Amino acid sequence: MEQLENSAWIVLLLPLFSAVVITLFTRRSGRVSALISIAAVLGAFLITLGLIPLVRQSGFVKVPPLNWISVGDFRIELGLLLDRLSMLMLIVVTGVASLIHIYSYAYMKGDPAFSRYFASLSLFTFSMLGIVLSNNFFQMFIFWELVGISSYLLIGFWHGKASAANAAKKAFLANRIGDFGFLLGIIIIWTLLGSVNFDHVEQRLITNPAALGAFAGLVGLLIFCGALGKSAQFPLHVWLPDAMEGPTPVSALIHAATMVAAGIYMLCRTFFIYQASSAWPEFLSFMNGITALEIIAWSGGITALLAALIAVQQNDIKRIPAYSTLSQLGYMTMAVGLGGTSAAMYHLTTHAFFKAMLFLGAGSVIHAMHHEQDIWRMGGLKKKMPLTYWTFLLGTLALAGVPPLSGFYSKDAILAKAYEQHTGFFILGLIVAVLTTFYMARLFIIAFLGNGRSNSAAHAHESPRLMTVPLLVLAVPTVLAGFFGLESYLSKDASHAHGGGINELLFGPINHAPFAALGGILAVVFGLFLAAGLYLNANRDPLPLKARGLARTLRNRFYIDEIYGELIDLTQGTLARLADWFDRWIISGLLVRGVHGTTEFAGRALRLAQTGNLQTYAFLLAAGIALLLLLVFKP
Amino acid sequence: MILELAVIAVALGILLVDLWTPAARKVQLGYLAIAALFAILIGSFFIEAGPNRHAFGGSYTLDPLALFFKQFFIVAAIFVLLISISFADRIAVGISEFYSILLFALSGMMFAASANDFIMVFVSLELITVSFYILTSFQRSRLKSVEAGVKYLIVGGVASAFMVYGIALIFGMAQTTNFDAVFAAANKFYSKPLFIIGVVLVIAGLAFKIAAFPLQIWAPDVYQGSPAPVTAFLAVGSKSAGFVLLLRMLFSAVPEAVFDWSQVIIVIAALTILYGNLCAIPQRNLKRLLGYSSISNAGYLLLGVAAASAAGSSAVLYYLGGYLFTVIAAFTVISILTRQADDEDISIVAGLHRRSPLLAASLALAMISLAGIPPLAGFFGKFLLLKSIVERSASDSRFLVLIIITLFGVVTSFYYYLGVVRAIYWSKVVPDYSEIPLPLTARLSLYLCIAAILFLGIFPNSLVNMANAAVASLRF
Amino acid sequence: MKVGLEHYLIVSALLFCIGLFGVIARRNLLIIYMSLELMLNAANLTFVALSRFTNNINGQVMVFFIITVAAAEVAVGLALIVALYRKRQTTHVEDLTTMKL
Amino acid sequence: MSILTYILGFPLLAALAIAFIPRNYRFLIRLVSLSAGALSLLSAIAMFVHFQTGAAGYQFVEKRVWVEALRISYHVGVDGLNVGLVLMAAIVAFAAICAAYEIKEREKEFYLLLMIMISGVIGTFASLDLFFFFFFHELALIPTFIMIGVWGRGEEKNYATFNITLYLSLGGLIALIGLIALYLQSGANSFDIVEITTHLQNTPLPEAAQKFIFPFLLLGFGILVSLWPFHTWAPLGYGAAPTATAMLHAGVLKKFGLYGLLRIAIPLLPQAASFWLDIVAWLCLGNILYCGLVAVRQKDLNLLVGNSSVAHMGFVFLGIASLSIVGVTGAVVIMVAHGLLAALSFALSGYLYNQTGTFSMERMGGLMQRMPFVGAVLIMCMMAGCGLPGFANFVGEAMALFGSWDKYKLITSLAVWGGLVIGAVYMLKAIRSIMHGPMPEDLPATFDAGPVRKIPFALLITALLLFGIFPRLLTDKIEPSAKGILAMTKSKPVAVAPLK
Amino acid sequence: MHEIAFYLFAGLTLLCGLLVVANPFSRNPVTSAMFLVLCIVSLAGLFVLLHAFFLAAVQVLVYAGAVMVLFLFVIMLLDIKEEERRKLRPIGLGCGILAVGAIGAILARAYWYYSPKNLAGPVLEGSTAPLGQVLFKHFLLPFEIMSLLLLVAMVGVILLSKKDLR
Repeated sequence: MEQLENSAWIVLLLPLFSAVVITLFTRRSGRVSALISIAAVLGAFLITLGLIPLVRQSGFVKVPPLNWISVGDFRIELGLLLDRLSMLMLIVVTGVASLIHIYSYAYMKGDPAFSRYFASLSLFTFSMLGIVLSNNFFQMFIFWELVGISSYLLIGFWHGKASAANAAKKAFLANRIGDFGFLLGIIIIWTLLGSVNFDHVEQRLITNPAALGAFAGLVGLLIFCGALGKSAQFPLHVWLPDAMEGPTPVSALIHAATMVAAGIYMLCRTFFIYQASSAWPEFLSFMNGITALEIIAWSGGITALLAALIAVQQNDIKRIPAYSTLSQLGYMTMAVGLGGTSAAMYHLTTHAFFKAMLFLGAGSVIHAMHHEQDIWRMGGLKKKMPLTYWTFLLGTLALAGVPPLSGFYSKDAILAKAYEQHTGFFILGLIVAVLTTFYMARLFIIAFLGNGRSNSAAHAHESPRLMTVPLLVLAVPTVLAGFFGLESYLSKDASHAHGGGINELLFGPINHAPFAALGGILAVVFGLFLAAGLYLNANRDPLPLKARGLARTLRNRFYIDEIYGELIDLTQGTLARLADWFDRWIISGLLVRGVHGTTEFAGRALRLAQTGNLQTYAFLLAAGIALLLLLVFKP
Repeated sequence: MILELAVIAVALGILLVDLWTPAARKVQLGYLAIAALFAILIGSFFIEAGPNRHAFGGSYTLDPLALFFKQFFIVAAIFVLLISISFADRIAVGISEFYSILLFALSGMMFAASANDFIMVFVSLELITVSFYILTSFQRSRLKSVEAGVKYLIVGGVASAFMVYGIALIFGMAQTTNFDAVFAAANKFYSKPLFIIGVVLVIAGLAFKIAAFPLQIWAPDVYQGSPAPVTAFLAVGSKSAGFVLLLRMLFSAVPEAVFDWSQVIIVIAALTILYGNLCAIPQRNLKRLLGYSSISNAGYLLLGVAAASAAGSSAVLYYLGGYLFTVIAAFTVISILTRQADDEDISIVAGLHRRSPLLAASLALAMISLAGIPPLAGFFGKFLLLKSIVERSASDSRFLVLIIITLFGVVTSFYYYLGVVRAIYWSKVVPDYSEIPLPLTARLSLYLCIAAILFLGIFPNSLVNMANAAVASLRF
Repeated sequence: MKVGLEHYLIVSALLFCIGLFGVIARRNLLIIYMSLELMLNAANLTFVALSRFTNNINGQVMVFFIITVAAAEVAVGLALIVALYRKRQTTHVEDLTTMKL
Repeated sequence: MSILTYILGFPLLAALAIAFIPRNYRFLIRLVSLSAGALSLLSAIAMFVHFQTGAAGYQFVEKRVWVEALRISYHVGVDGLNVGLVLMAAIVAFAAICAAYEIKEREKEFYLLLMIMISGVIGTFASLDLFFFFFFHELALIPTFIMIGVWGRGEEKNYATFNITLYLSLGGLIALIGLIALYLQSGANSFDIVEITTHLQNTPLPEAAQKFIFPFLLLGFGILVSLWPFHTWAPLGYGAAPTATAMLHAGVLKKFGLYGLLRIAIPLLPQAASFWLDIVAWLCLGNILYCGLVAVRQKDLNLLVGNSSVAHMGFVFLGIASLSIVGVTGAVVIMVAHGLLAALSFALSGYLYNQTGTFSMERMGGLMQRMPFVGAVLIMCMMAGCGLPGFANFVGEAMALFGSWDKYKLITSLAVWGGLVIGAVYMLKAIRSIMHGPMPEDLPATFDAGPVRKIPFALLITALLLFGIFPRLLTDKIEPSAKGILAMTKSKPVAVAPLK
Repeated sequence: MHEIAFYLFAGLTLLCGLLVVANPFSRNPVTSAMFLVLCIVSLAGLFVLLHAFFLAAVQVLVYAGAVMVLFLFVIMLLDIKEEERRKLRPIGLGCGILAVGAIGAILARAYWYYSPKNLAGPVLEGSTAPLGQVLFKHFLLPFEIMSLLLLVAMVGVILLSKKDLR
């Protein structure tokens, strides 16, 4: 038994090992590096599968921790937490990562920095697994940051390209802003509760819900900041679309399936702090009455809507899924905010599979089109790339939420939660569902149906098998994941688990919340018809003609990037300029050089006394003596 | 007494031997003098000094302090003679007279070290001063040398007039000129204004010797104009003579209890430090720079006096010990350099590290030691001086002000001392890279000085002990 | 009014100041030198007066020394002035400013 | 003799040897220096390994009376507080000697000064005597001055040289006044830190005396650590300094003031400290935020690195000001980590300068393609600089922040912002403009570091990673000593004892 | 009688002293020198009033006899003309008067109010014998140093004023 538990460490460390070995030894040989990396992640996946029964039995496995730092009350024990939640995530991460590693082998073939790619990918896998397996806030933060850096490396993989380098920088910075809150939140939790371990904190909050005192609400929000950055929620969402500058498999792995989901995972993992009271410190007294969860829900809702709207007017085959990812993450965040952590995780899982598939499909298209990404230059790929076509279709439908694909079930879970909690969110969810169907259908119709709109579209051909096999493999969970009732797998009390048979599985949603399910299906149908009406056989986007201003606003992403640019320039830029000015002119100029200059001036002035003329000297010494005499004798 | 007599005998001997020495070999009389002084120095270690060894009705004393300074002066004179030998070709007339007058000045300093009576103070000081009038203007073919002599003479005359006047007042109040008697009579004239004025005037007179405010003003001109060996002797010998007299007067005749003269010393020290350091900043003439530096060093030394404690006085002694070698090293280098180029501008040291690494290193070390940076002698001296005034500052805020001024002064001094170092090692314009020939005497003197600067900085223990023992006979 | 110690002392003080003023105000080195002599003489007067009024002969001894020193100083000083005059043909202090600042 | 004497003695011996080697035996000079550095480093590693964690008192102690009249003694020894610092100093020293490879003229003088500086730098942290503590620090002052002056670079070299020297000497002197005052007031009549500490543990200083001494120490040490607003010397001076000098100074010597605060000022003057540290906590924002923002605006790599190194000092001050065990331990960890980091940064910027002939980041770009190794190290270095886990800096900074929030809520929050966001802004900017993007056309041919020149980079980055991944190597050693110091801050002075 | 003599000699001393340094009628050094002689002689008169007969004699002999002759000799040797009337700087002069005045005021005030009143009175008879005794017993050392001083001065004067440069 013990060995089995410890094998979780192997899961975690295998990718790290691969990254280190590649960096140190096999940098020169790309093939070897790739094979090492693939072997490592596959190994991790297999061990993970082996661990499933363990968790199934006990539901909760604690791996003995390592004492990493222990200073006073500050005890950081690196440990692994294996429960249903992390197990699920572990499967998703290792599974998707394995496929993407394999896919990359073909996709990235011929790149001069093949080894670096796989080293970074391994590093990322390691970091992501670290987040998943963390048993305390601090450890999670560590891997949180590592994920940030590996994503930075991967986005900026083609660093010679200015846009890629800028995108990497932007992603890292946006994440850092979120991490600021995350770390501060952890600091406050540790200061007030004396521990960073999830179970200790949870225990303490259960025994004394007011343990966080006035900071309870703030802590919740601060922790959420971390998710805000990593899961690219409004207002920190700007980095994700730019991150598509990275290689497509990376986009699939990091910016669709795993890393961006980390925020949601983290919220679910630390959900216990939101159940404590939501009091606010004095300087935030105007927040009284609002809970942190509400803010989370609104943030998610707004992101979902905003991103979906923007996606409607994007023309890049990677950016549309990217905005879609944003939007779906918003969905999940909203679900968390509404208290539906299992719904969120459910959607996260299914989304990981079909979004990875979509991205890999897009990658396959790009690969086939010789790195052409504009959908208006594609078309008619249906015949050229049948495998890609079918899997992409499957993914589109799953994303739209067409029953009985997995997306339907998970989305429905969220809609049901929203319906149950707050009508506003439910309506918002429906609108987003319509939009989702619309933009995905638009993408699909333009890219795959109709006729080829360019040379490369005409000469496209199916990708190699190493790329299509992962697509096919991913199609399996896309279709089936909904049937397993993952939601129940997640919930901690076993009583909630499904007892019914296939009937319950298939029609559970409709039975439980018929209105939500119906609304979802209607939204899909509406969206599909809208898209088909507008884009079937279209050679140009008709929308900009019909709603010029709106379209332009959408295409320009509501000008949010520009506004941020201005805002940052106005605040941080101004402050930096001010500090620089102050440093240059006041401190080192006026003060330092001033003191220096004054001293020198005093010297030059004083030595004027040294005229060389004895008369002056005699006068000065007489005056000096008079001064001394006056000092001791006051007449 | 025997030491002074021996020195005088050597001086007279040189004057005599001069008559039978061919002109070409007169320079070598210097070696004779050095050998003799060295013998006297060795002899001095066999002389027993004690607090009660008085002569001539108490006007002459041979306590450890006196012996310490006598040895100090002899060492200084040996080095000055070493410089003089290589400097001799630039003295137009009478090198042997030069030597002997140097020795007479030395004997004056040695008398001053033992002076225990205001009359002795006056007489020995005048012997030193008059000798220096002559030495200063010894290069009479150079206008600057004569001008320096005249300036030194006039300012010195005024200073001695003030001092004599002060002595008169002290004599009038105490009805004696003997230090011990003045001390014994202290209660009688406690806080009498005339006595206080007298003491202040005597301090002013001594300030002339040590180049401190209010009589510091001659120093740059005279340092610049005098022949380099004389400047060195002025900076080391004459200044130290002033200090031994100041210490002895203040701590055996007029202890602080009689009246609060520390106020006066604090003001003098502060103004001296400021004046010396500030004026030196724009200075480009090396000798003049050292003149200002000498003023500021007088200010630092006065800190130890102002502290009015055994620690302060022994710090003064230690500092002077380090200062001796530092200044000698600097002037040895300058005397060689000014021979090479008839110019004293700081630019003559440009590229010195190539032309003569030894000269470069010596001058740089001297400057760094003057700036007070470890591991050189100057650092430990400053450390002791600062320690002595910090000791007082806890209870007396005037000393706090003094500390701040001192810090300001020291940091300012870094600027010009290190400016010399910069000129040596990384001047932009280097006129020539020709090698500088070094006379053996100069080489010897430099090696000895470097060794001493380093030794005193790294192993200060022995000199500290000596200084502590020497000040034990003073009354605090 | 009976002439006492203070009278002599005040005369000496005035003489001293006259001498000092001469040093400050005059430009001719020789006259400056004479003024210095005045200052020394003022000190002499102080010593003699104090010596008489305190019944202590040491003051007179000091005067004796001061006179000697003054003579020696004058000799050296005048020699210097001669040497200077040979170089520069001047005895004016204002012309002695080759070294300054 | 204690191993510490060897560690600081080898460079000194090397300096002596170099003085007697003729100047054109360049290889021999370099060899002597390198082997002295290597011996020092090996001894330091041996010391670190043999250090008994948690043992009371000091280890590897050697004490020799030096000036008996003043009770000054040559006293070296390490406890948890400085064992890491000594090791770090030896590592940086060795790396600096390697980096001195770039010096191509007047090597003899350079290596001579470098060796003196190294032994001063190591000696400072090994000393347990107030006098030698200061003595060793100042020993490095003149080498710094001459090295910047002769081998420095940039147009403002002269100004920078004097600026840094005058500033440092001022700081040193002010601190010296404080140290002397402490010696005089303590009543222990000894310069020995251990003796003073034991003495003051029994009879703490009266509050008035503490209030008198502490400002001197704080101001002096503050200037030496470039506490805002006394920081401007640092970027300027380091910008002009040759690589090895900047590495040693920014990396090691600058920690002198912090170490002094921790070892001397705070435990011995606790009442005054508790008053002044609140002010320090605010000033540290000047470092973290203000200097961070200034760094954001820099176009010159060396100035950026210099400003960032100033900014990092803020976290140490914050950790110290918190007076909590976590914060103080964190502060010491940062001292070690930042020493390695700063040395690495300056080694890199020096290397880049040698290759490209400029510090201007606008004129660089895309260098990652030409120099993958240096590029990777630079990225790691910059990431360590903005507090990425895995590097020792993260551990230290996180601990400092964790330790201080309880006491300074607003300040800590702002410091987190400064560390995570502002730090990232300028570090990423540097990577972006140097390593990434397209390469400018007028850039001269540049090459990646050869095997020999990789040594300092590899050494430093390995050390950073080692302490970052296994922080207990440091924290376990530091904690007991830090506890001792904090215990002293809790002691109360005798009611009203008059000043001496 | 004593008073009259005092005021006479004192007045004469001061007047002549003043005429040495600031003669409104002549700026010729010779005039100054002559007034200095007069000043010194009247000072000797004051010495006599103070019963310092030996010193009075020495004063006249050494100063008036030797020193002043030296002065006059040099003046003649150098053939110094009347001091040119260069422009007076009133600020400089004012400052000089101020400084001197301050010192004078302090001294005078101190003398007037703080002269010791409880002294034995004018008692010392400055006969030559005790002076010689003290000089050669107590102060033999300074006396001998004086001889050295004179030697040094002699050597120095020769060196400085010898015309030919060997």
